[in-house]
Amino acid sequence: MKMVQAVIKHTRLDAVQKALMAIDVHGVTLTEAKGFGRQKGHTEVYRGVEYEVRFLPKIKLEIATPDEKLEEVLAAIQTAARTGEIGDGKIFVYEISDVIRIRTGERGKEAI
Amino acid sequence: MKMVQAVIKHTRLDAVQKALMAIDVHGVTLTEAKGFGRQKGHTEVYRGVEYEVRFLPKIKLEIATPDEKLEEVLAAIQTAARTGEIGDGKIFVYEISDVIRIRTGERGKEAI
Amino acid sequence: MKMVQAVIKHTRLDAVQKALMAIDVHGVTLTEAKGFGRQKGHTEVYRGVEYEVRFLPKIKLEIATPDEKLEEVLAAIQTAARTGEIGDGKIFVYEISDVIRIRTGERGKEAI
Amino acid sequence: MKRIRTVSKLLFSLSAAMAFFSFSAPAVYADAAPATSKINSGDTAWLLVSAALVLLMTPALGFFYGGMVRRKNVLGTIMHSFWALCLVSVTWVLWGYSLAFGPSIHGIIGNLSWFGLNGVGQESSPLGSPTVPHLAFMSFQMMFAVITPALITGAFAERMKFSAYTVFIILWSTFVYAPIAHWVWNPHGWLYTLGALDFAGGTVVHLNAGIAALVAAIVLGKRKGYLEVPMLPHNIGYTVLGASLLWFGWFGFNAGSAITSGGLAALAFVTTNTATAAAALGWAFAEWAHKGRPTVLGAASGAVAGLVAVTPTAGFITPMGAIAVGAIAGVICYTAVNLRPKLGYDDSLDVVGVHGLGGFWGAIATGIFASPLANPAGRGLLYGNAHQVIIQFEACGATLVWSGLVTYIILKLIDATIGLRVSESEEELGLDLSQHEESGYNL
Amino acid sequence: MKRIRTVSKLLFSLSAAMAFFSFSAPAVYADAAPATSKINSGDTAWLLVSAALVLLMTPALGFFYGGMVRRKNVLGTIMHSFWALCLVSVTWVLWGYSLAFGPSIHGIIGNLSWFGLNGVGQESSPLGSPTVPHLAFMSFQMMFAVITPALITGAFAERMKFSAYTVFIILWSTFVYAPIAHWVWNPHGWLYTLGALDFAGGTVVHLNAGIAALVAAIVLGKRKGYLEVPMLPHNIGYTVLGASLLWFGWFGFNAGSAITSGGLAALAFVTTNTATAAAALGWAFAEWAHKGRPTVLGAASGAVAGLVAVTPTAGFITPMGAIAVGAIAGVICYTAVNLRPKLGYDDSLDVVGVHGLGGFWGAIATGIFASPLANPAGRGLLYGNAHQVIIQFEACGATLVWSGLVTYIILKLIDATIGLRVSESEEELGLDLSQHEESGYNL
Amino acid sequence: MKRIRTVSKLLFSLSAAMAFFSFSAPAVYADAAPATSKINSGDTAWLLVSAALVLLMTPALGFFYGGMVRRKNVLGTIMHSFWALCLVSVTWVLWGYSLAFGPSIHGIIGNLSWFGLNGVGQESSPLGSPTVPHLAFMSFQMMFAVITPALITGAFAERMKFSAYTVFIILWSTFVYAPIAHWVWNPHGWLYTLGALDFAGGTVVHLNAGIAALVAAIVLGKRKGYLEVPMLPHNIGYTVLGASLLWFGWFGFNAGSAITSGGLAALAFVTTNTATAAAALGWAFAEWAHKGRPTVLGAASGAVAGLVAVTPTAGFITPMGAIAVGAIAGVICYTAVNLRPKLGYDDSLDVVGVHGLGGFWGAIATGIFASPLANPAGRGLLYGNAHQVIIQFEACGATLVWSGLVTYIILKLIDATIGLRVSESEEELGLDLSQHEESGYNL
Ligand SMILES: Nc1ncnc2c1ncn2[C@@H]1O[C@H](COP(=O)(O)OP(=O)(O)O)[C@@H](O)[C@H]1O
Ligand SMILES: Nc1ncnc2c1ncn2[C@@H]1O[C@H](COP(=O)(O)OP(=O)(O)O)[C@@H](O)[C@H]1O
Ligand SMILES: Nc1ncnc2c1ncn2[C@@H]1O[C@H](COP(=O)(O)OP(=O)(O)O)[C@@H](O)[C@H]1O
Repeated sequence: MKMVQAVIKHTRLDAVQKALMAIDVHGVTLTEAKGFGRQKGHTEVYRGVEYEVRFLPKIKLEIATPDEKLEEVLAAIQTAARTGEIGDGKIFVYEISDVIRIRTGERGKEAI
Repeated sequence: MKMVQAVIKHTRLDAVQKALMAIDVHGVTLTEAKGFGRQKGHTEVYRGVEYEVRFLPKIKLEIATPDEKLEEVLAAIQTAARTGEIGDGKIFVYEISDVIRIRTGERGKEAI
Repeated sequence: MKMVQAVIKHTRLDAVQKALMAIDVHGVTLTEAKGFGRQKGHTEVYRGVEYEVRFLPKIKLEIATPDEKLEEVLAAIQTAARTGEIGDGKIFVYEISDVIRIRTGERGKEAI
Repeated sequence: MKRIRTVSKLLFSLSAAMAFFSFSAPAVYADAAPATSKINSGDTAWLLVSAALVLLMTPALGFFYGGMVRRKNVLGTIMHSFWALCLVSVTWVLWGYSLAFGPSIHGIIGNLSWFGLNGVGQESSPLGSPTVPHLAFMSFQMMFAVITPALITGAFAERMKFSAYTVFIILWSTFVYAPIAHWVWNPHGWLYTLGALDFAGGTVVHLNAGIAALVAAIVLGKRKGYLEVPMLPHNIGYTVLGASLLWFGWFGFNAGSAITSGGLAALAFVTTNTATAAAALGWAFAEWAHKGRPTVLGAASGAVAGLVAVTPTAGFITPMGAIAVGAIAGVICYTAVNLRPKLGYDDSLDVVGVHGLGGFWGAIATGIFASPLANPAGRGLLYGNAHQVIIQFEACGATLVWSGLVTYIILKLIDATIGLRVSESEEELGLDLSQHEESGYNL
Repeated sequence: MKRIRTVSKLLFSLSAAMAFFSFSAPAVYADAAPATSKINSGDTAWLLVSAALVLLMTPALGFFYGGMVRRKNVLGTIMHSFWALCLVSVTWVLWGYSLAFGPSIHGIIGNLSWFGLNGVGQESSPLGSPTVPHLAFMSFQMMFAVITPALITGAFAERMKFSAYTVFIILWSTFVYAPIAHWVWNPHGWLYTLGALDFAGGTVVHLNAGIAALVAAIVLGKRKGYLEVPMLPHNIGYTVLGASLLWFGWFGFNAGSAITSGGLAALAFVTTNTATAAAALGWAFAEWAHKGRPTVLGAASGAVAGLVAVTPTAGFITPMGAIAVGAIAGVICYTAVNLRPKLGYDDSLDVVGVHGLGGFWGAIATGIFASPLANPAGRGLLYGNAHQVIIQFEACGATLVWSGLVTYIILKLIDATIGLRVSESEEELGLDLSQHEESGYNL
Repeated sequence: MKRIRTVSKLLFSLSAAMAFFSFSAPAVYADAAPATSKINSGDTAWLLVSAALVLLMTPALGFFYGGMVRRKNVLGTIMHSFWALCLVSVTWVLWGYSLAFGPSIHGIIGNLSWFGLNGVGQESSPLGSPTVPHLAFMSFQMMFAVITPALITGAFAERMKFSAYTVFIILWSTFVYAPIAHWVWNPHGWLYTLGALDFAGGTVVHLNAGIAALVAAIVLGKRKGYLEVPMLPHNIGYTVLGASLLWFGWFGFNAGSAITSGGLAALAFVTTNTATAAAALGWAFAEWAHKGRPTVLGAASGAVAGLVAVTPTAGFITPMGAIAVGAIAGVICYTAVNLRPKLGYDDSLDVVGVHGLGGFWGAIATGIFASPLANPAGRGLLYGNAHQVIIQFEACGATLVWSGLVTYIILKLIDATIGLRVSESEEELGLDLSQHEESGYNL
């Protein structure tokens, strides 16, 4: 099983969610994140003092998925999250060694 | 070493923390998350416009643990986090290749 | 490729960011987290009722990095994040099986 | 479809009601004979400003309470106060004022001859002061009727059904507030004629709300997880904002209760401020001694305790007396709040400890500290009139019995019919989403 | 370097202007003959308090609106109101008051002889009431001029350039507000002489702002992603805070419009409160029937709708009439707001639905409900004077035409020169960062 | 156990004090002879409303400051203001008023014969105006005494021990504020007799606080990480809310300083509003020219700078003069704030730049712009009286010396005994948790 972790722009969340539902992915965990990368940050000025803010708001999605569905999920996210501008984000894939559904105690692929 | 990542309900946090302390787990990192799954979301209505909110507030816990303690940790979380209702959450297990304690520079199992 | 996940103190963020830039790391994802560990929490008192707060505010950084750069990144973070006091945090290292840059579709090391 | 029909019906009924509403007011609202009018512009200005200040207190209370609940209940809690403002503003105009201040039926209750403010006009009235328009006096009193039920809501925060709350407010303000206001403030009310001193509503407003709160906390039962899971105030900034606006508005409440603008209003102004500050100090220093740290929530709570305690006594005591009344109120209420977890009920935001006990202490303190030097209309124990204390106890007792009993009946009635409490899962979800389908913050 | 030079120039010009400013006011500001002064201290106190209350409404509006936008626009939205307060406070003193209330040129506009408040002093004036200083009347009117353009900002929230907004405010308050205020409130204004009834500004303020809002929403176009991405109110606590302070301040707006302190002010006070509460109930109950849940945002919005609707009519109707005016306003505005997504424009915070329609309904309601029992100065349809309704329609029509037309011209002019709208990427980033380089919360 | 005993002792002492408190006020608080009273209801209403408005300013200041600090210090900062309100409200009643306004000892300080408001009653007094109750005048003055030390807190935000702060407030308001208030406002005070013009407290309140702030910033030292780690304002909404309520309340401060309700109050009302708006514009346009963007924090700060600058001069200048005073204040204070990082001290929230410099400019501006057309009591440089500027400088100088010196002594004394500053780890944890064991937000 794989864990897909995607860092995307706020504005693309809706599109990504729809794309995932379209390929029957019904489990996602989301966290608010901030990203630092090629994308230029902005300046904030308070009472004459300037602050460079390089961390920009992003959304981090985590989707556990069986190996065979991985590429489908990656494609869906990449297409839906893409605007073509710098800062669109990254997708990271990890190996999961186990999954448990807390409610039922199911383990492994069944639990996803 | 394993990283146990559990997505649980807010209301179960206290119980899970106690359960972990009971089995001598003294290191946890927590993030506020939102989850989308089988559990039904809710509707919000603002000035006549309805919004379907499918992402529900969850807590994400991360616990690094030596391999031999893994099952104990999983059992503790699962028991404490369970309410039996849809939305109880999931536990994901990953392999960690290394751990460092920043303060001392210890590495590996010692550092957990 | 490795994912370096560091849990650090708020006050060290600036130093860590500078240290990373100094070794040419230009991609970081950050989340607000709360940590529970050896570090003593604090008490909050509201209308006579005392609450033990054991979870303390931390910053979680995630940095994807090629294998060959791993030790450099770890050293940079550890040095910059260290205050020598309990609660300085931990660094966890995972294996990443794949990375995709959403904007361009690049995969693997290129995408980091 | 069904809903659209409901709305059309609503619209239709409203239109139908229009004609009735407009013609049903045969009173002369305009000054018939301005030449001989005794209306004083300064007194009227002061009374209208005071009414506006008291109005502000109700939403302020919403923020005071709203900051203390958990995030998921912030809107539901703020709404409790806001809704009381909306509902009672209308019922008071329709029947509340007539019941409370209208022609008295044996000192027990007003009759309905002032229904819809029939006869309540721009000219002066025998109530309050001849120098202010009857409508101004009415609106000042309205604001008191509005805030009193809102005070109770702290006792059942985070768990009451909104429909039940709506019914509760209407019944409570009609069957509990109006009679007690009549007894104490109507010149023919039986407690008034008895000689009970209550400058601005210690018994009518605070003790009354405090007792109703006690009953409500018991009838509704504890919040799910009470004393087990942490229930931290989610936004103390809101609470301090509320307390600050309450302090500001309370000058209208107390100094406005002089009805006229002059020395008595100035005295009540000063005693109000002094007692409030002293109570905040009393609470915070008690905390400091007891727990090692003075808290901001404590100072804000203490200020409210002081405002409550000085309410019945503001126009009767000296500034030095106000320091005593306030400081003692701060310490008493702090102690009460500390005992709360040991009691068997969940008075979530300490209405009993702050308004009930504070109001009670204020009423008795009036019997003790009332100084003829401050106001010839009152003489308390310290100035040789021990009897006043007894009268004050009687007024408290009457309020206690009536408010306790009738509140209990109303709540039981609602529980038996539409149910008082939200379901367990609604409670877990929070009032904001379950009762209003909104969230307080989308930060 | 260039900037430093700009600042020095600024400083220099300011210094240069000093002498001019100070000498250009030959009027006698001091009371020349206090002995014969008719200034009444109570009336003056009431009017000054009212002006202060109305002042508070503008930042309150900022919070009312600011809570409804997305987090990234909170400061930009609050700033819209705050900036209107700053700009119009100065332009009103310079030329606005003279245009609106100065000696009339054929009932169309005032001349500039009161520029810089030349001749507007501490003595009483023929405007308002002889019992209050001219400066007090001026400042009361100023607060109305301040809030009116701020109301419009809800229509173009989250997308207007700040520089464009600055120019817009100045032009709009000069060329739209001042003339219409002149027509309706200046004793020589053509609508005034026609007999139009507008107690506190239903047409001048609310209908006027509502029409300008409609034009602005159309000219600026929809927000990026409108009806596609969720645009949830980010902090309803702010919105309720704003609505509560608006309610509080509106007593100054309406009851202050009696100018004197007495029975008429008391009447307007009561009708204002009653209609507001009734409208909040109307809106929330309509929601309850229609969607199954009453919302807090709905109650707050309904209260504002009621405040708007009762504005023109506050001093003319009975309290029972106020219940009708308010309840109907709540239901009408709720319906309008529900239809908004079906209309082709993005009136982001429902200025058209609440202020436009509410103001229109209030103006017409005045023609219907004005009761000679409440105020001999007005007699509406229900009291046998159908003609009043026609006059009210005429006043609305004139406002509609002038405001619609001139607002359109101003906006098109700005768009053609400096541009009205922020760029797409600025809109995505939010006004706070793109226009002000600040963020609202660093929680 | 020890704590319980402490609390019991506290309770006991309080009870013991009761009798003393109540009997120690032999003054006749009641109107002995209302028939001959000169109390005017309108003037009194205005003064009481003004006092209430000024009261609101202190918590408003708490929010103004509280929004500018980091999240972990929000409650500690709000508490600074709230606590000043509580402490000084009591000490002022006990001894402060007597020192400042009581019978003068050689124009230097009042004696203690009005301790506990002994003799300060409902009748009128030789102070202020014969038309208002002495208690009303006292309470108005109290609010000034309350806010002045609160202003200073911006200079040592985020690092002072709460116990040290408590002691500081009491000593400072006794040994710095009371004497200076005596000099300037007591009819026998030496600066008063010299002819210094200070309408509403430019020197007594703002310059005084500004100098104390400078000393405090230097004595306490910089915050840990100052200019190294970002210290962004955590909630600018709070800051704008505070600024708005300050603006609202300042009408009481300035227009209330006319003491009576009439033309002079109206003039001060208008100049206050005008200068405030002009200063906000001045600051924001300076930013726009200098940094390319006007900020919301800048507009709010500019408004406060304008309010400060117009304070001493509000009742002496024309509205056109107010535009000049305000606009210049905005630009001056903006410049000062920009220089701050280059200075060697950490005046965290710019008290020196805004209140110190603004107050100084206002005092001098009074000497320049005071116009006999506005108020016959003042004539400045522009109207031919250059000498007034010199007197104004003298008043500023005297304030500077006394305030600077005594503040320094007080702070050093506290530092040597209980210590001024929190420990490093407490500073890192934040004042909310370390001083009060609370957190501001549990969102
Ligand atoms: N090496 C990395 N490790 C972790 N997160 C990264 C890394 N590189 C980029 N990111 C995340 O991806 C986001 C987008 O990256 P950025 O370089 O700005 O744009 P792009 O991916 O379009 O080139 C960043 O804001 C950050 O959150
Ligand atoms: N495939 C998945 N990947 C990541 N997180 C998931 C996945 N499936 C579920 N979750 C997380 O678990 C939570 C609970 O899942 P849900 O399907 O609602 O209930 P249950 O686990 O009881 O069947 C979700 O809210 C989401 O946060
Ligand atoms: N086993 C663990 N799993 C996950 N996070 C941990 C673990 N142990 C510690 N942490 C994180 O590291 C932080 C610092 O740990 P702590 O024990 O307080 O101090 P130190 O690392 O200096 O000994 C904690 O607050 C927590 O966020």
